[in-house]
Amino acid sequence: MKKIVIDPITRLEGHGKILIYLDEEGKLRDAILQVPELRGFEAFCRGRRAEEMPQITERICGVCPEAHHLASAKALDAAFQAEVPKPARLQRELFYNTYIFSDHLLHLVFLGGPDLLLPDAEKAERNILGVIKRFPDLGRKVVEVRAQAQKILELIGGKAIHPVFALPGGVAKPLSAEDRGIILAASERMVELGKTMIAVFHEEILPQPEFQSLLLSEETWLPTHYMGLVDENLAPNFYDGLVRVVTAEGAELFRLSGPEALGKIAERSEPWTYVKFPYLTDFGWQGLRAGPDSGIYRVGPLARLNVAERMATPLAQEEYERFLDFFGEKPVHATFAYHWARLIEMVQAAETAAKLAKEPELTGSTVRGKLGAPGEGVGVIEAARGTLFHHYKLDPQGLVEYANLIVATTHNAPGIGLSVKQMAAAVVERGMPDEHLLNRVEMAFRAYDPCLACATHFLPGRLPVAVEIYDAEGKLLRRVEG
Amino acid sequence: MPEIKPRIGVFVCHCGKNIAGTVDVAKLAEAASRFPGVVYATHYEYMCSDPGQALLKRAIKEHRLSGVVVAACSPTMHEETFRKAAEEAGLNPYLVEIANIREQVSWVHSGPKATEKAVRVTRAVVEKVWGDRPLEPTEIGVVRRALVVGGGIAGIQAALDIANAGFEVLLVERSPSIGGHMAQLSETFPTLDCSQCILTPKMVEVSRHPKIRILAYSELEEVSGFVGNYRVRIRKKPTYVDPAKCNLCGECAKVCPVRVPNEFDRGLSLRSAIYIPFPQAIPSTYTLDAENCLGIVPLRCGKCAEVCEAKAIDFDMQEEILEEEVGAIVLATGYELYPKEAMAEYGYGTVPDVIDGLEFERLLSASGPTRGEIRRPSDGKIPKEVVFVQCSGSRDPEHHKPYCSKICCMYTAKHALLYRHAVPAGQAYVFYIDIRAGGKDYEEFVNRAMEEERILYIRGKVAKVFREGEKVVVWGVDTLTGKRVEVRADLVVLAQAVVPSPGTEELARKLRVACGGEGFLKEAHPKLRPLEALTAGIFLAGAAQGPKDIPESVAQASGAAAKVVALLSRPKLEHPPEVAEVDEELCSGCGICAPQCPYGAITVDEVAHVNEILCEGCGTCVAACPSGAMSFRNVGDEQVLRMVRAALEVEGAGV
Amino acid sequence: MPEFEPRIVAFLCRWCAAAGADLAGTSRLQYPPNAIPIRVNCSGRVEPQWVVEALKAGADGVLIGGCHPGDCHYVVGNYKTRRRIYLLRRMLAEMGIEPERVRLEWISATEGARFAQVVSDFVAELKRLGPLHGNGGRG
Amino acid sequence: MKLAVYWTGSCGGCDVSFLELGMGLLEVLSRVEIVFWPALVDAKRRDLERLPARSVDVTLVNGVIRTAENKEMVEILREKSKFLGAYGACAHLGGIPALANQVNGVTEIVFGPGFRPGAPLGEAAEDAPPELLPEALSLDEVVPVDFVVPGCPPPAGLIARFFEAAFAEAISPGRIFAGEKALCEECPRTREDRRLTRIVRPHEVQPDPEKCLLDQGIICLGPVTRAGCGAACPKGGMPCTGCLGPTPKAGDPALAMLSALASLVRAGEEGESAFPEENKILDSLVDPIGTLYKYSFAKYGRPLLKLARKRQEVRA
Repeated sequence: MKKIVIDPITRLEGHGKILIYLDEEGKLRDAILQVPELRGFEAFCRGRRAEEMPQITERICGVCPEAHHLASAKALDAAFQAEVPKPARLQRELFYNTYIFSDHLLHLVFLGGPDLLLPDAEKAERNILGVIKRFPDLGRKVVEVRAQAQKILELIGGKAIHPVFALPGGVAKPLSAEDRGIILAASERMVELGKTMIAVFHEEILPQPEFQSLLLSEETWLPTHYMGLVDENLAPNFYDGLVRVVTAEGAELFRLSGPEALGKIAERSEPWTYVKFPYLTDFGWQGLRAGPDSGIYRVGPLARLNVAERMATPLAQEEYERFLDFFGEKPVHATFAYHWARLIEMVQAAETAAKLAKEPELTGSTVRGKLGAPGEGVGVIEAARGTLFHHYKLDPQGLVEYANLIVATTHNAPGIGLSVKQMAAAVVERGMPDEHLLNRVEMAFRAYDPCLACATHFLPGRLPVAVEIYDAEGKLLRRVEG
Repeated sequence: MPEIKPRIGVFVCHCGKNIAGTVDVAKLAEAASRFPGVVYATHYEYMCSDPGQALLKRAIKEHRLSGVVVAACSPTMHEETFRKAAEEAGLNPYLVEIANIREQVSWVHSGPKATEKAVRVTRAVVEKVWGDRPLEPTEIGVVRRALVVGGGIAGIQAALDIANAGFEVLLVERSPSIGGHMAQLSETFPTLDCSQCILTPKMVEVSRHPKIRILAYSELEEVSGFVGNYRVRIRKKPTYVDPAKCNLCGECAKVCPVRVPNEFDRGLSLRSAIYIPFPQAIPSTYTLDAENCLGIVPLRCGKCAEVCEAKAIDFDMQEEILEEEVGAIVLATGYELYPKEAMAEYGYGTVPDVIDGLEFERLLSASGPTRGEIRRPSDGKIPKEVVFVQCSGSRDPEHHKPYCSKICCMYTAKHALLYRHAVPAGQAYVFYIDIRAGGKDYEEFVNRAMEEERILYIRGKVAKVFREGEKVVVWGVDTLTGKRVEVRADLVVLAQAVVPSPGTEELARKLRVACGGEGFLKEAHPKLRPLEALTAGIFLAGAAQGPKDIPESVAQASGAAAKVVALLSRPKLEHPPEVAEVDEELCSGCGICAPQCPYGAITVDEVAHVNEILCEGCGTCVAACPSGAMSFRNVGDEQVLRMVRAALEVEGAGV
Repeated sequence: MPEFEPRIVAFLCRWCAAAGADLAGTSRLQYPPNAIPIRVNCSGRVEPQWVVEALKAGADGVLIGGCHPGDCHYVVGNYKTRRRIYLLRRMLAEMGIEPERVRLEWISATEGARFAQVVSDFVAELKRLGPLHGNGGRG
Repeated sequence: MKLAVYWTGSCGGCDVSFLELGMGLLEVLSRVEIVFWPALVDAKRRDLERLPARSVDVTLVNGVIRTAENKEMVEILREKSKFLGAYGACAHLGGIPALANQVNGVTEIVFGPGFRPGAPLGEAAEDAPPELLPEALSLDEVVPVDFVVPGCPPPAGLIARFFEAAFAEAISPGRIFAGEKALCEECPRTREDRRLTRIVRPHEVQPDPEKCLLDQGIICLGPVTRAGCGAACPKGGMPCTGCLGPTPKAGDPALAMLSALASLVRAGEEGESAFPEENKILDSLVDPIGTLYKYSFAKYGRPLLKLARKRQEVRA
């Protein structure tokens, strides 16, 4: 028998290893994504000062620290029964939309982008350097605008990476008028770049037959349920809203608040990876497979566009319509549509940021809400990669007693695994895999822009965990319910 | 630590049998010879003896030793001895350390364990010497002048003692004349000799003393610098009278149209705007008090100048600011009495015939407003019944001052007796909590008063004092009989609590001197350094440091003066070099060190600075410094940690 | 195996505790030899890092001897130390090390007997606690 | 210049931090040959293993050493590199993930008692995910480290400083690319009343924007932490938590700061009567380990923790 190992999976945040097993005839027997990292955040979050959580948990992921920072702050708002004053909320939302923009841009150009912009480039070329070589003007513009977006994050967050500004019930300090000036200018550049990126997408990427086949081919079509936050108009909202789940057929399964939605998710774990597999309790665990009757669901850009009925801003709405026309189905199950969805979201985020930057109360001086006694709280937010839950219990001193986090990539772990297997099967079909074809497997993977750093913070929460331990012959030795 | 390999010598002392009887000195020396950094180790019967020291010196030369450890008795015994010896042999004395294996080993332990501990102790000290650097004592010059603040009896005494030792003295007094409260007193206990009679000669001596410069009507503005090198700014208010010309004829006062309460008589008499506080005032000159004068610029009156034949009056006189340098400062700012306003329950301030002790002194004084006849303020009648209230405002933590004012028992007894002499038919009552008469002949004096059949001592507190017609009614309780007492008196004299004179705290701030809870100046150590402030070069005298009577004030003043003289007589100020120092390359100026220092030795700008003269070497700031920029000479962290590790090393035992 | 002999490092203020130790000597008071004295100018010079380094380097306990409150030769050094040790002991406890292993005692120059007593008590307590280094306190 | 960048137990923030160079990054990228950088280019472990020894000029490792695999990888990288540096707080000091050292048996807590990582059903044992090391370690506990680019993540200014030195081939061994002085040096806040009359937590007060946070009772590690970030957090209204690591002579930053804080409590108005009040203030410093050892627990807190563990074993 034969085994192929891709290690490490490159151009994604965190660690991953793909194992592809072939039988004697060289047919695919199995393919798995293994996450070999584990840090154990929920363990050492216990006993920490509550107000430190936004800063501690953001170290789960340095690509989306903003998401953890604010999900944590929202959990603390709830735990202290605090009303967040308008100026503080505006700071947070402006900051957050800027992050979504910046993060999506990072992926589109630096991480996943090379796959799209340079589909057939050699390994050494298939990266940001290659992109800059091939599209020098775009490259520079992207770097420039991203720097300005980061400036916004820095002005509000104190630091661009691993910000420090969010506190239970508000933010650290009011925003000055001159800061707003800088932010306003930067946010407009963001919108411009959004337009440019749409143009580039339609000129350079979408027309590629290669990409079209990726978008539409069987091997990337994965019917699952989808989860995401929506506002009262059922448009995607990254910072706040209700958790909506639509089934593989596109029916609404539920629309619930964070704490309620959390009750509808269970997690399954396997000994061969440090990532757990969540599933919807309404369907239960039907094994690691897709389909309308499976409990497996996906989150992230594609999922958000699938649970939404419209976008929140004009430019994004335009592109959203083109997107739906192209596929002619909803939900869109094409895994590679994640890239396109990401682009659409990036535009909405830029437009929203530009709008918020004009809000008069943004520079208001009341940035701290009154805090009640410390208790329990859930915070839910849409990270770039999908829905993110923080759930804390605090002791009377305001120290963390219990913490559980379900992050985007964890929700997607089953989906990612399946996409990898699909692609592996297809690749193997076409004879012995070479570097190039193997990259296809990774592409399936990178479509999710998975953040394995996020996924590997793991410790058990209230959620039921099942562990099965097998011997060499594959006989089940014992089953542990966590 | 140092790059060059150290050459340390270890000398183990037998101290006869004292050490050798318990510790195996040969084994110790042998083990020491194997310590890292040690090139020579030996043992000898009495290291402190001349041959012992000779042995030490020889070894230093022969073995070119870079450091010495003497394993012997407590460093308090012979550290000096061996450091001197080493110095004579050309080795910097700060490279010599003692390992205490007598008091802390041989005398308290026995058996092989004693030897093992001796080895560990010695091993640790060797590590210290390894890290020691040669040091030189810090030297700094001394300005051979002293400043005395306050011209009361304490200040006068201190000034005279310092001046008589041959040093210049600046004597700064806030009011127009020196003399202080003592000048206001009639007689003094327990001898009942006249206060003026014993004070005036001293005042004159001061005024005549070639080494003393009196700056009356002046106040201390600002102080900078440090021990031996203080810079002071003194503000001299204009008196508008040239003392050199004024012949005290007094014509000016006669023609002056102004009348204001006379401070010297505690307001029991009036004075003119141009006045002399009291006839024997020093400097002996009139003073024009501009606040009450009808006006100098533009000149409104000028009568005084017209009548002054000596032409001593100069309306153009300006305020002066004097910049002076002094090596030491004596603070003798004295006391004041607890103010009227605070004593409403005793009718003080509202009932005219309720007065305080000093007012009564003025009534008794021959030179006072009543020429020594006791007449009460309200109507000038001679009081037939007088109530004296002790502890008025003292020993009353709930409402007033918690402490005992110390002098009241004595002066009240004096007042009662003097009243009886002046008014043979009069009746005196004294309310007291208990009598505190510690002091030479004090008890006897109080007994005299108590035995007087017309002085009635009532043990108890006064509850209330109020006016009723011509009488002042005093309600109290006799705690011995438990009966309520009512006295319908003509005059009530309150022995008011003693408090620091106004402005003491402000002055203390200027001088970086601490004040105690009650505002009295704080001494460096309540037992061992009662004459000094914590700030080096600043000394305390008299009641400014706490309630005191005259003999105590004088004694403390002379003590402080002696310390000043000792300080000013030193050719240079030598300061031990084992102090804190700042590595300016590492210091961020965070300033955490500064508040750690009780001596104000640390100042902080971009970085911290340690004044080596002021630093007493406790090292508290070093331990507090988070960045490690502050270090301690010859007690570095690395040094101590090496000592610790060495002391704990298994092989360290070597036995 | 021989009885466990705890190892102690004792940081002693030269003005009080060290003088007290000397007095214990001149009075010939016998006490266990487990404590190795290190003389410092003031207990205020003692740094938490010294204490921890001593524990790491093989000590089973650390004794700090300072002047009684109000008697500090440098007026307030002992107060700073008290607070440092108070907080350090809390930190040690959170790490799972018995705070009893670090002891701050006020010992005046006249308290020779007290010094001897303090050392004896400390040794007894450390024997009760057992070796910090799990190997008879040696290393 | 041949450059390798690798992450061990990392959040990825260190990799992203290079982007903070903005246009400067393009300049840098144009001057280096990236031989290995999982976050940015496609090169696999095999490619790395093929490289001859010391063929990589400079390697930057970010992340805590958490698994056996992390250890293997950095050992390989050490062998392949002329200069190997710790990049970011995790590699430098252990970072926040090293707070896990306070917890015993992470995987057990994660996946329930009896859990052992294993291979997929019926596959070779080698396909099991790597075992966790008993403790999270800083890089220098595993391989010799030539230099450090500190921070969580390293600030752009310091990254630039590093590349300058690297291109000039002027990386002095043991160099830490940050200020020698403490953060206070570059903090704009004014320091007046250097004493702690109370200790408050950032969410409990809205601090004065001009005054030193420590003076306002908020625990700020600025005085013990290297300068180099421009005092970003204090400027943002939040205290420094020490990500750039201790100043050269501070030693254990937590204990150094502990000493400073305790010394400042009511400094100047001490006395036996004040003891209870002082203790109350000191007690209000909750979670001293998480607060004072936030990033440095692996490097500085671990030795003591080891002793504690031994004690527990002995007692058990």
